[in-house]
Order: sequence, then C-alpha cells, then structure tokens
Amino acid sequence: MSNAADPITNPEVFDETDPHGQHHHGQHRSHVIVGPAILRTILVFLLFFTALTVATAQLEVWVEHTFNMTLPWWVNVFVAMSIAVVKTILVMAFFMQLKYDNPLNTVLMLFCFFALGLFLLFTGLDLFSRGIVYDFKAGPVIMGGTGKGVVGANDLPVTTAAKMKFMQKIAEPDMKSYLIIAQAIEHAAIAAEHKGEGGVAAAKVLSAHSHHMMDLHRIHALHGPISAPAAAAARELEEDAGKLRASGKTAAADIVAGVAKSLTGIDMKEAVASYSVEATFAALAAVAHGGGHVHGGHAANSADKSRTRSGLTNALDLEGGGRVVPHRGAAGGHAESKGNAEGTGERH
Amino acid sequence: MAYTAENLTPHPHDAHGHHAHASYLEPKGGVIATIWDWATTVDHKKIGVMYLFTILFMFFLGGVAAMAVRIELLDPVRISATGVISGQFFKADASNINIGNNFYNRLFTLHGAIMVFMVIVPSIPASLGNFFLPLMLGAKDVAFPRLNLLSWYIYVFGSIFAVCSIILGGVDTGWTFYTPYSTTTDAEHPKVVLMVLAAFILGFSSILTGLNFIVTVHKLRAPGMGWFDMPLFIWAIYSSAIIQVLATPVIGITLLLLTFERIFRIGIFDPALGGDPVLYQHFFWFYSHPVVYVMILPGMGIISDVLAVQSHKKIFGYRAIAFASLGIAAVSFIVWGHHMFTSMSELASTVFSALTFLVAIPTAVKVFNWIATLYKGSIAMNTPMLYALIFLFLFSIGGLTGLPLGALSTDLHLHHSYFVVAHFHYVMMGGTIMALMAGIHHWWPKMFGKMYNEMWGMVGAMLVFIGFNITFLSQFLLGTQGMPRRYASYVDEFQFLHVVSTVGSWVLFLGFVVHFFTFVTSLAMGKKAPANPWGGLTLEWVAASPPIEHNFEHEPIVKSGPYDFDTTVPPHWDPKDYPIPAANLTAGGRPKMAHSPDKER
Amino acid sequence: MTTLLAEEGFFHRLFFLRRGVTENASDTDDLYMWLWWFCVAWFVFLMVLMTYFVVKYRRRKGRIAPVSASHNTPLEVAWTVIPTLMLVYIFFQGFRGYMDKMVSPGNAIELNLTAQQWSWTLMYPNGAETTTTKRVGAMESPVFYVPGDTPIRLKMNSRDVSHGFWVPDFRHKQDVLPNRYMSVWFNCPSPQKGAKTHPLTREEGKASGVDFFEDLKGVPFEDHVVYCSEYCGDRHSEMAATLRSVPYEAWKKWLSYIESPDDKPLLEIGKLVYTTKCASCHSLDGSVGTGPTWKDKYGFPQEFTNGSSIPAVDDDYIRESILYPTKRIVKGFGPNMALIPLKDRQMLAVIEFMKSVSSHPSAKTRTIDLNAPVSPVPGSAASPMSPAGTAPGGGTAPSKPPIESPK
Amino acid sequence: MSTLTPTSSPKPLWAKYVHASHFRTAAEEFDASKFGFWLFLTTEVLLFGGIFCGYFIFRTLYPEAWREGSHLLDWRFGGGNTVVLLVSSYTMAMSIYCIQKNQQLRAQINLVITLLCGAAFLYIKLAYEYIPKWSVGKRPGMLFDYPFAESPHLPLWWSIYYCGTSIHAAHVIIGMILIARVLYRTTKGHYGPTHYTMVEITGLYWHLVDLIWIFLFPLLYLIH
Repeated sequence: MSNAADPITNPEVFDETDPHGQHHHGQHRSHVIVGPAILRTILVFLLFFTALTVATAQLEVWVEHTFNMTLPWWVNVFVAMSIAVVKTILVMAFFMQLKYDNPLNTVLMLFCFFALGLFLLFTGLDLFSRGIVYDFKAGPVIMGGTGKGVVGANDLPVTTAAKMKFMQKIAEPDMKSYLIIAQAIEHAAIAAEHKGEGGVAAAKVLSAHSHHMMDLHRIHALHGPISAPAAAAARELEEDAGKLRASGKTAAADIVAGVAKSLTGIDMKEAVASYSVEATFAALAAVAHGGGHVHGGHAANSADKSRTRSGLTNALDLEGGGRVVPHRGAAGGHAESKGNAEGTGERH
Repeated sequence: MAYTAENLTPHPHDAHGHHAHASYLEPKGGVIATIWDWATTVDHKKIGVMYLFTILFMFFLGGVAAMAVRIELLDPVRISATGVISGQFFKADASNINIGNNFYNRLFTLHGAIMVFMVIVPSIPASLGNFFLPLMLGAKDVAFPRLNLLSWYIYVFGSIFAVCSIILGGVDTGWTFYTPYSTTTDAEHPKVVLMVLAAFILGFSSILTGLNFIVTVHKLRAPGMGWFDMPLFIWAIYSSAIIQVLATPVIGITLLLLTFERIFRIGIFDPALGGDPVLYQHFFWFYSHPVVYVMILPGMGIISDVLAVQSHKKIFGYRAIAFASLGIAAVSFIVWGHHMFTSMSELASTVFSALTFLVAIPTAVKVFNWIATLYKGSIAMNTPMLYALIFLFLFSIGGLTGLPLGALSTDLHLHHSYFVVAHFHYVMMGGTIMALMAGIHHWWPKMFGKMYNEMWGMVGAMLVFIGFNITFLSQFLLGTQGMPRRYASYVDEFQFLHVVSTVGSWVLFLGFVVHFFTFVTSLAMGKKAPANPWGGLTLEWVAASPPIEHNFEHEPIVKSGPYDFDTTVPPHWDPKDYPIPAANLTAGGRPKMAHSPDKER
Repeated sequence: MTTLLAEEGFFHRLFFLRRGVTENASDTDDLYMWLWWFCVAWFVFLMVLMTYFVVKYRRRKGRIAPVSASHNTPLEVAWTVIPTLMLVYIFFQGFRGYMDKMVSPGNAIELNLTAQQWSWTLMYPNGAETTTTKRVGAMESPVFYVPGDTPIRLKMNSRDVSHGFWVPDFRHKQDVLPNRYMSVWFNCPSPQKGAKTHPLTREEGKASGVDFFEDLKGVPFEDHVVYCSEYCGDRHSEMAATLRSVPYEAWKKWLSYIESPDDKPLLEIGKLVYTTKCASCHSLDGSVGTGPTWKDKYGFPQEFTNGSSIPAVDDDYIRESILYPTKRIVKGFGPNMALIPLKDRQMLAVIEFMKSVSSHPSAKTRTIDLNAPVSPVPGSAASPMSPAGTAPGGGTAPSKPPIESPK
Repeated sequence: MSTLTPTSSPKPLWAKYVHASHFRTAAEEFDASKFGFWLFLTTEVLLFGGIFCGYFIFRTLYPEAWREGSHLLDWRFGGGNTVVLLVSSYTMAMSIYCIQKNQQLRAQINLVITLLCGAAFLYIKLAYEYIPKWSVGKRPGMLFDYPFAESPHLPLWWSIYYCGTSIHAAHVIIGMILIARVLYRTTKGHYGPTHYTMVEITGLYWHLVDLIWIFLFPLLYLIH
C-alpha cells in the first residue's frame, strides 16, 4: 500500500537521500569542488609560513649570538607552534575540505585534539609536580633501574661510556700521529695567513686539508694503522700545491709545498709524548658542535674555526720549520678543554 | 502489517541472490562451500556469530588459567611455624620455590591478558553488537561490511600471536606489562614481544569495529528513527565505540614503544637513560582505564534492554540513561590516574581522586533508573531477566567497593591488594560477563532460531551467581586483611579464605558447564523459536528468527519509541494477546502497531 | 580520632583482624568502616527495592503493565545531586587522611630503605644494616628494628625494577621506584603491655649474626610485616620483611650492637670520600679551587653556566652532579669534574657531609647521638635547628620536612 | 566498497558504479566512507599523540638535552622535506579536483608527482639524515655512541627523534602504496565525477601525513 502521506513515495514527507534530516536540503555538502585557484593560494601561504617559521628560529639564534642574550624558552616554542597550528588549519580547511564538509567531521577532529590535550595535561600534571612535598621525590636521582644490561659500559652513563671509548681511540699511537699532523697543518694555516702575498689562499687550502683530516666521519672510519701519516699528508699537500701552481697561484703553492716538506721533519716521538688527548677531544668536540649546527660534521663558520684553533694551538706548539717542542701536558690541555666546552656551551 | 517496498538494488556482497530471503544460517551447498561462505562472508550476523564463538573459546582458555591459579593458591608452599613444608601442587619444596612461582606468574598473566584483550573488550560489542546493531537500526548491514570481516581476521591473527607466546613458555609480566620489569624479564626472548604485539594487533581489531559502529549509527538508522528512538543498547555501543576509537591508538603507540624498548633499548621508559617507568603507567592507563568502560558500557546497554523488554515496561529515564552513557564515556578519559595513587605526585593523586568520583554519578543514576523501571512492570522471570537481576546485584557491589578505592587514604591500604582483585572482578565479570550471559540468552532465539531450556538456564545462572560470590567476597576480606595481589604464596593466616575462594571457583565453573550443555542441547534439539518470543518492540524482533540474509523483507519505518509497551502491540503479536487498556488506544480506537506506516501517533 | 563505629566491632575484626597501629592507620580504619556502613545501607536499600518490585510486579496472565511515569524530573535530580554531595564528602575525608600519610613531621628520623629483587635493605644512621632475620611465609626475611613513639621517615628507592612498600598494619603503601625517591613515614607506638618480649626464639637467636640475646632480655617488641606490593618477578611473593618496634632506648642499644667496625656513620664515610676523592678540587673554607667550595653550599640557591638556577642545592643536585658532572655547572667554573663512580651509600655519605659543612637550617636533620641521655619525649630528640611546631606524634598538622628548601 | 557490474557498453567504469545496497544512495555511501575515514584519522593523530607526549614530557624534564639535540639536526633537510610534502599535498588535492572534472590525464600526472615527492622525502630522510647520523653514533638509547654529548640525556632525544620520524616515514610509505593503487585504478578509469571515494580518502590520508610532519619539523629541528 502506498497512500499519499507515505514518506517513501512522497518525498515532501521523506527525503530519501537524507533520512534523518542531517544535511541541509539542496546541493549535497560533501560533493564540493575546491578549485585550483584556492589550492594554489593555500600552497603559497603554506610555503610562506614554512619560510617564516624557519626565519624566526634563525632570527632567535642570531639575536642570542649577537646581543649575547637568552630569550625566554617559551618565545621560541610559542612562535613555532602557533605557526604550525595556522598551517594545520589551512591544510585541514582547504586541502582536506573541512571548510565545506559535513561539520560533523570538524567536531570530530576538535574532540580528538581535546582528548590529546587531556592526555598531555594530566600526564604533565603528575610528572612536573613530584617535588611539591619533598624535593627529593622530583627528578631522576640514580642510574641503573633495570641493572647491568641497561647501563652503559662498566656502569657509566651511556654518554660517558661513548666519550671514554672515543678518548681511548684517539689515544692510540696511529690515531695520535694522524691528529698531530692535522693539528700541525692547521697551525701552519694560521701562520700562513700572516705571510704576505698568497698567504690567505694557502691558508684556505691548508686549513681545509686539516679539517678534512679532522673530519669526524674519517676519524670514525679509521681502522688499523695508517702507514706513515706524515708522508701521506705531505703527498696530498704536494698535490694541492700542484693544483695551486696550475691555477697560477705560485706564492701560495710555495707555502703549501713548504709545509708539506716540513711535515716530514716532525719528530713524531716527541710530538706523541707531549700530545694531550683531552685538548684534542675538546677541539674535536668544538668542531662537532659548531658543525652540527651548520652542517653535518664539518667545521664551517669562523667562530667554530677560531675555537678549533685555540684548542689545537694550545695542545701543540709549532715553531718555524715544523719542529715540535713539547709545550704543555695534559693539565694545560685540560684547562683548554674547559674553555672550549664553555665556548660551545654559550652558543646554545 | 504493511511495509512499503524499498528500492532493491542488488546487494553487492552476496553472490547468491536466490538466497537473499532465506535464513542467514541456511548452508550454502556442501560442507566446504558452507565453510568458505562463512570464511568470506561480509554478513554482520555471521561475523557476529563467528566472534561470539571465538570469544567464548578464549573465555574458556582464560577460565582454565583462572582455575589453575585458584588451585595453586589453594595450598602453595609455605613454611608454617612448625617448619612443615606444605603445598604439593606445583612445587616440591622451598628450595625450588622459583619454579612454582615462575609458573604461577605466567598463569595469572595468561589469565589477565586473555580475559582483558581477547574476551572482555571485544565480548559484547564484537559479538552481540555486530549481530544486533544493524538489526536494531533497521539496516541491512554495518556501514563497512568488509572492514567488519577484516577486523575479525585481525582479532584471530592477534590471538594467534598470543597463543604463540604462550606456547613459547608464556610471559610473566602481568597483563599490564609494567616497565622496567617487562623490558628486562626473559631478555633476548621473543615471547614477551609476541604478547605485546598480540595486544597491539587486537587493538586494531577493536578500533575498526568501533569505527564501523559509529558510522553505522550515524548513517544507517531506519527511516523515522531519530537519535532518541534508538534502543539504549545502541546508545551504549555507540558510547563505547567512541572510547575505542579515541583511546586504543594510545595503547598502540605505547606497546610499539615498549617493543622498541625491548629490542633497541630506546630508554623512554627506562630509568637507566633518564626515561620514566611511571610515564609508561600513564601511557598504559590512558587507554586501559577508558577501556574499562568499553567493557562495561555495552553490558549496561544490554541490561537496559533486557529489563525493559522482559518486564514489558517503558524504561525509566530513557534520556538520563542515554546521556549517562555518553557522560561515562567522556569522564573515562580523565580518571586513569586512580590506578597509580601509590606512584604519582601528591597533586596528581588528589586531582585524579576527585575526578574519579565523577564516574560514580552517572553510574549510580543508571542503577536507579533500572530499578525504577521494574516498578509497575509485568516482570517475566526467565534466564535473561535472572541474569539482569544478578547483574544489578553484583554490579552494585562492584560499584560501591569502588568508593574506598577512589578515596585516597583508604586506597593507600587497598591498592595492589586482593581487594582490588575482587573489586574489578565484580565489575568486569559480575558486570560485563553477566550482562553478556543475559544478552546471549535474551537474543539466543533470534540468533539461532531455537529456544533453550529455561529451567536449566536458570539453574546455571544460580550456580554462577553463588559460585561467583563465594569466590570473590572472600577476596575482599583477604585484601583488607593485607594479602597482596599477584602473590604465589602467602602466610598461613590467609589460607582459610583462599580455600573458600578456590572452592567457590569450582561452583562457578560448574555453572558455566551447565550453560554449555544448555546451549549445545538447544542448538541440537531446541524447539523452533517464534519471531518475537519476549514481545520486544525494537526492530530486531520485526525480523524473522533467525533473520534472513538482508535482515528485513522490507525496510522498516520506525513509528514508535523502542519501549512504548503501554501503547504498542509488539510485532508478530496478536492484539488479542496484548490487551492495551482503552486509555492508551489511538484515536481510531485501534492499538498502535509497531513500525507500521500508518500515520497515527 | 577514633569513633565507636570502628572500635573493634565485629566487622572491623572481620576486615582488618587488628586495629591499625599508627594514628593514620586507625584514621584509615575509621574512614573504611564508615564507607562500609555507607555502602551496606545503599546496597540493602537497592536490593530490597529490587526484590520487592520483582515479586510484586511479576508477570501474570492477561495483564500488561499499566501506564506509569517513564520519568520524573524532581526524583531524577534528587538522586543525582544527593549522591554527588556524599561523594564530595568522601573525597575530602580520603584527601585529609592521604596528606597525613604523605607529609611527615619535621623531626622525623630519616632512614634509607633500598629495594631490589627480591629483598629489602634498611640502613641505620650509624651505617649498619640489620642482621636479624625472621620467617614470613616461605622465606627468611630481615627484621628491621625501629624505635617506638618516634616519627620515622623512610627514603626509599629501588636498585632494579619497581617494588612496593606495604605495611598492612600501617594501612600505608608506596611504590618504590628505580629512578627517584619515594617516602613513607610512620610513628608506631612503643610496644604495649602484653606485647611479646625478647628473648627471641631459638632459631631467631641463631639467625641473628651477633649475640645480643642477654642484653635485650625482657625488652617488649611488636612485629609488623612488610610486603612488596608492586609485582616484581619470580620471588615477588617472598619479598617480605618485618618492622619490629621496640622502645627508643632499647633501639639505641640494639644499634650499638649491630654496628660492625667496617660500617661507620654516614658522616664519617662522607669525610673519608671527601678527603680521598674530592678535596683536590673542592675546598671547605670557601676558597675557590678548580671546583666550587662546599662551604655553605647545601641549602643555598645556586646559579649555573647554562643560565638556569635552583632555589637550593639539594640531594638531587648533588647526586646529579656526581653522576653527570657536566650537566649543570656552577657559574664561574668549567666542566672539569671527571666522573667518579661512587657507591650509593658513598653518595648518601657525601650528601651528609655537605650538609655538615653548610650553615643553612635545611642542612640540619635529626641525628642520633648514641651516647646522649635517653629522652622520654621523642620530639625533644630533634636538633634545635629543626623546624618547631610539630607534635611529637606528628601526622596531624602537615609540617615542613627538614630538607624542604626555603622558597 | 566500489563494486562494478561489467558490461560491454562504452560508458567508463566510474559511470557504471553501483553503490552498496545497504546504503540508500551513493551520496550517503560517500558521506559514510568519508566520516569513517575521519574517525580513522583521529586514531592516527592520537597514535602520534604518544610520541608528542613523550617529547613534551622529556623536553620539560631535560631541556638542555633537547637544546643540544635540536642543534645536532640540520634545519635545511627538515625544511626541504616540509616543502616537498606541502607540494605533494597540493598535487594530491589537485588530482582530486581533476578527477571531479574528469580530467583523467592531469589527475594521473598529479598523482605521479605526489608519488615522486613522497619518494624524494624518503630519500632526503635516509641519505642526508638517518645514515650520516647513525654512522657517527647519533643513535637512540643504548645504541648511542656519539662521543661529544654534553647532556647525559641526549640518547633520549635521539630515541624520540627516531621513533617519531620513523613511524612517520612508515606512514609515508603506506600513503605511497595507497596512492600507487589509486593511480593504477585511475589509469583503468575507475574514478570519475560521480565516483571518486578512494581518491578522496587517499588524499585525506596523505594530508594527515603532511600535517604530522608540519608539527614534527618545528618540534625537532627549530625549537631549541
């Protein structure tokens, strides 16, 4: 039977596409078409905001360096996060079409973020209020927890274990001599800068070479003894000198060649004897931290370079002719390593 | 009664049109063909039945583990004052006490993990929910039938993982996998990771089911069925589905991190690297507390329906109950801390304690409404009703014993004790499982088209009720007297109560055995069930029992509320059998027929 | 406060066997018993109603349910609001008792309790560890002597996984975690008349390494069992101990017995560690060395090279700077400190030592002088520097603990 | 649940699509699918919520470790990846537009570009971030072997970094698989103005992957 009032046969009473009156009548909401114009505009906005957030971050770093002031931690967080939120809203509203979609989906998403908020809020509520009755309840107080298997080598913190492992490595004779050469060249570079014509060009080549030898990847990759590091380095420098000559920078080439020759004259025994592992470590740490910030593993901006040099020059004092004189032992190096680490410390 | 024809577009997911109007249980050709048909079905009814039997099997496994636990605790090795060594079940003497303890720890972990992840969480939504949600909505199927089948396979897959880890020797972490213990025990052995991954996978099954239900409720309600014409079972399933969708992913990431922790030692939960074990507990309970309500809410839904239908009485405070479900779902997200009062900061404990008491309010409201529903009803005394009353009894105890656990100072004593064990068994088993039993009996005729033996059903129910109380009331006392949970042995003064508890567990077991045989005999030789044995008004009673492939011959149109017993003649019932007082008759002097398209209201 | 309700009633004995020994414990008992009757009342009310309806309105042939209200707003509001008010009351009761348990009186003696799979270790002020054991359940477990009528705060941490410290008699429990300190405080009354008295049983005498059999003759004692409440592995159920409360003076006597030559008081160990390991860089006279001086460090505010600062140098920071020398460096110094592996006890000792060279009030905790005349009033045994205004029994008015730094 | 009744008529496949019969109309089916997928997206958000929570907690507990860690990352790679993903999101949205306008070829081109962007993202991540960092010992937890750490909690930073980015990378891969599938079916003409549910849904997923990165990028690379 189908009388006039029957909802199915009489769409006035019953809208088949919309049995529950959820949607507004007329054009169906979910089949909306977002045109390319809008999409492009949104993309441009998104890229702009990406650039903006990077810029602000860089700006803060710059401010902290130049004016040597530390902005409150939340400035940075607040800016970055609010930009991220704006970007999210753009993507959700237009790319994901929430703006035109069934509002139910928007409500759903908001509810989801609300739940996430509760999760963070109440977890934080516990972890950040532990010390309110007794200070000693707050914060991690002892290592260990799950015992031997977990704590780093011989019950030291993992980071310390890694450090010690590395220090032992650079204390190996081969590695030592390898680094000494690198430091020697670096020092030669510093000296070269003050030589007259062609000095700067030579310095560039030399310090690049030394940094290349200092390169953390290389140091990590080192396995087994390097046969005659001095000779090897000298050979490479000769090649560089050759290149310089080819490009007509004879003066620079002469300096480089000179360094190459003097390298072979280094008295390795003495050098190794007076070598300070701590100072070298500090120097490498400076390179690593400086480099880490700018690009992976290499020393780049001048601040890092100078810090590197201070570490190196104090660890090893070269005089003309590349003869190595025992200068200061571990203590001096130790003191220096302090200076460096502080230096790196203030950059953050 | 008259229905208007719907536009019958070919059902995409059945390759056998001529079967469309046959019972969904009707075998398709030979045995192989039938098995294949079930294995590849996208019919929510078949999937629901498959879920039901898988879950009941898992319930059996977990139950066996529980019995073993109780037997071990009957008389573990102890050195009494006289120095006599007792306890011969698992251990020879105190010297190799570890062997026994180790075994016990694996047993209770097994019991917990299976019962929580593989039984109670999916129990009602995945089995009865799957079967009846579309029926009650007047829909042909859930919104995403293939997804539905997928979630069953995921469930099976996850269970297989769990079984593998059991075969490999079982895990002894406790079902909560608390770090740092869970990250260090059985190191370099895959079984813990397997169990963790099992829980992880089962989470996906749970998410997909919940997602499916939410969409179904939103989009596939029968014409004329507004939100407040839905049966309360649907409201409950809907609320719990919301929790499933929002909370489960967090356990997903937690278990993932736990796996990384074990394999790579990433240290997020590991003090050795500055990680924090209590952070793990937060992660874990952010899911595992809300999921407690995933367990209980559908149970509450069943009880609402059973009480109303079996007493032919409009449910009292429909909206109150509906909103209470949503309220519980909402509050459940901000009370997880009450599992950690002994390890959290003072401030957090206080806040969480205060919030915890919020949950009690909607719960209490529901109980009051249920009891008020009985008032002036016409109460049939049969197995489903009996189970509903048992539910009210046990769940009230479970709820009330929550108070001393929510109150901080008493919790400091009761936490980690047998009191907690008893409490959550009263809620989980006395609540969810009893409701499940009520639901199974209530809808058994509809699901399988056979009646069960009422007398034996009641006997089983009473055995379960008595056994349950013996088992767990004694554990309340153990808890307050100072018996810590997860103990393989104890001081002598606790033995008496442990013996009582164990004996109770045997009675409980007997009760379920009785039910098992009732079901089997019903399937084998039960008499044909009428379409509407209890005289319910909701749409599943419009369908035949067992329902046909597409649930309804014609798409029903809802014309009356789900519980308008005082004005509506139940479908398939003769008005003569259901004399409605003249006062309630419609203008035409005719009783209103359920779901018929005539426009009188 | 003890109400008649809980006073050794039948149900109280059923639930708890015996009264909670500390004041907080008996508070908890009272709250619990109150809740018990509260729940009983509700439960009986609901069940009676249910049964009545089920019987009265059972289905009869040919009768269908008459029309009756399907909701009743005043009623529903009532049964929402009234329980809510009751719940609020319960919460506040619980909260009060909780704070009493969590905040110890300022003059509490601080003992260090360490948990590990599967045993408890309690270190006494003189650095000694207990040697007496007793059977709890299946295993021999240590017996910790504690003075009666004296507030005691346990500073607990775990060496491996999470454990839980639970004394049912105190109705108190805290998890013992591997990565931070938790604390439990209690003040159990001296053993009453009719308490068991030493001499100990034969086997206990044997089990205890030193023979203080004669001198403790006739000293009354009360045992309170300690359980591990947080699941911790195979022997979780055997990880027990016994707290044995004895009169204050007997306790001091006992301490002097168990003290063996190789464990000295923390302060002396600290001095030793300092002279051997730290003196080269840290002075005690305020002069600046490679590292900052220790004079007046503890308890005073401190700034660091990374710009951050703390209101007071506390145990945490000291531990941290021993374990992670370069994490937070005192302003004006470099990261020169090598990592010196110290045993847990040595670390405690160094902290004690730094307290001893600091003039800050928070650096003074109650110390036990074994030769001092026995003080009848336990509170007065506190050092004059410790915050006043706390009842000897403690627990009632939450008072600032000694190491709380001035904020 | 796109199902097709193959006939020999010249109509393209998408025009012959018949919606599943338990829905009343194709529009309702489309709505339902979309709503269902939005629900799924909420679970994805909360999945990453765990990572964000860990970040938030440990950043507050160990700020110095986080400062040091973010300095050890190079914003240019993160930024580059952000741009790549944003562009891919745009092309994805464009491909949906093209399908709606039945510009099959343009749609396919856009999908291909999207796929390429995804690949580029993974390449940058692997070649310029994971491999070099891992090789110098910047690894999570106990695997950590970087000698120049100043904060003792630096390994924790790397744990969060690797967990967050690797789980996100996994999502990128899944998204690429979905897109590849859509691309294949587009070439077969399955999608058109009246039926493009899968395209829309795949797009939603891809945009979510983008969204997660929009947060990971500043959190890991910029905030210090």
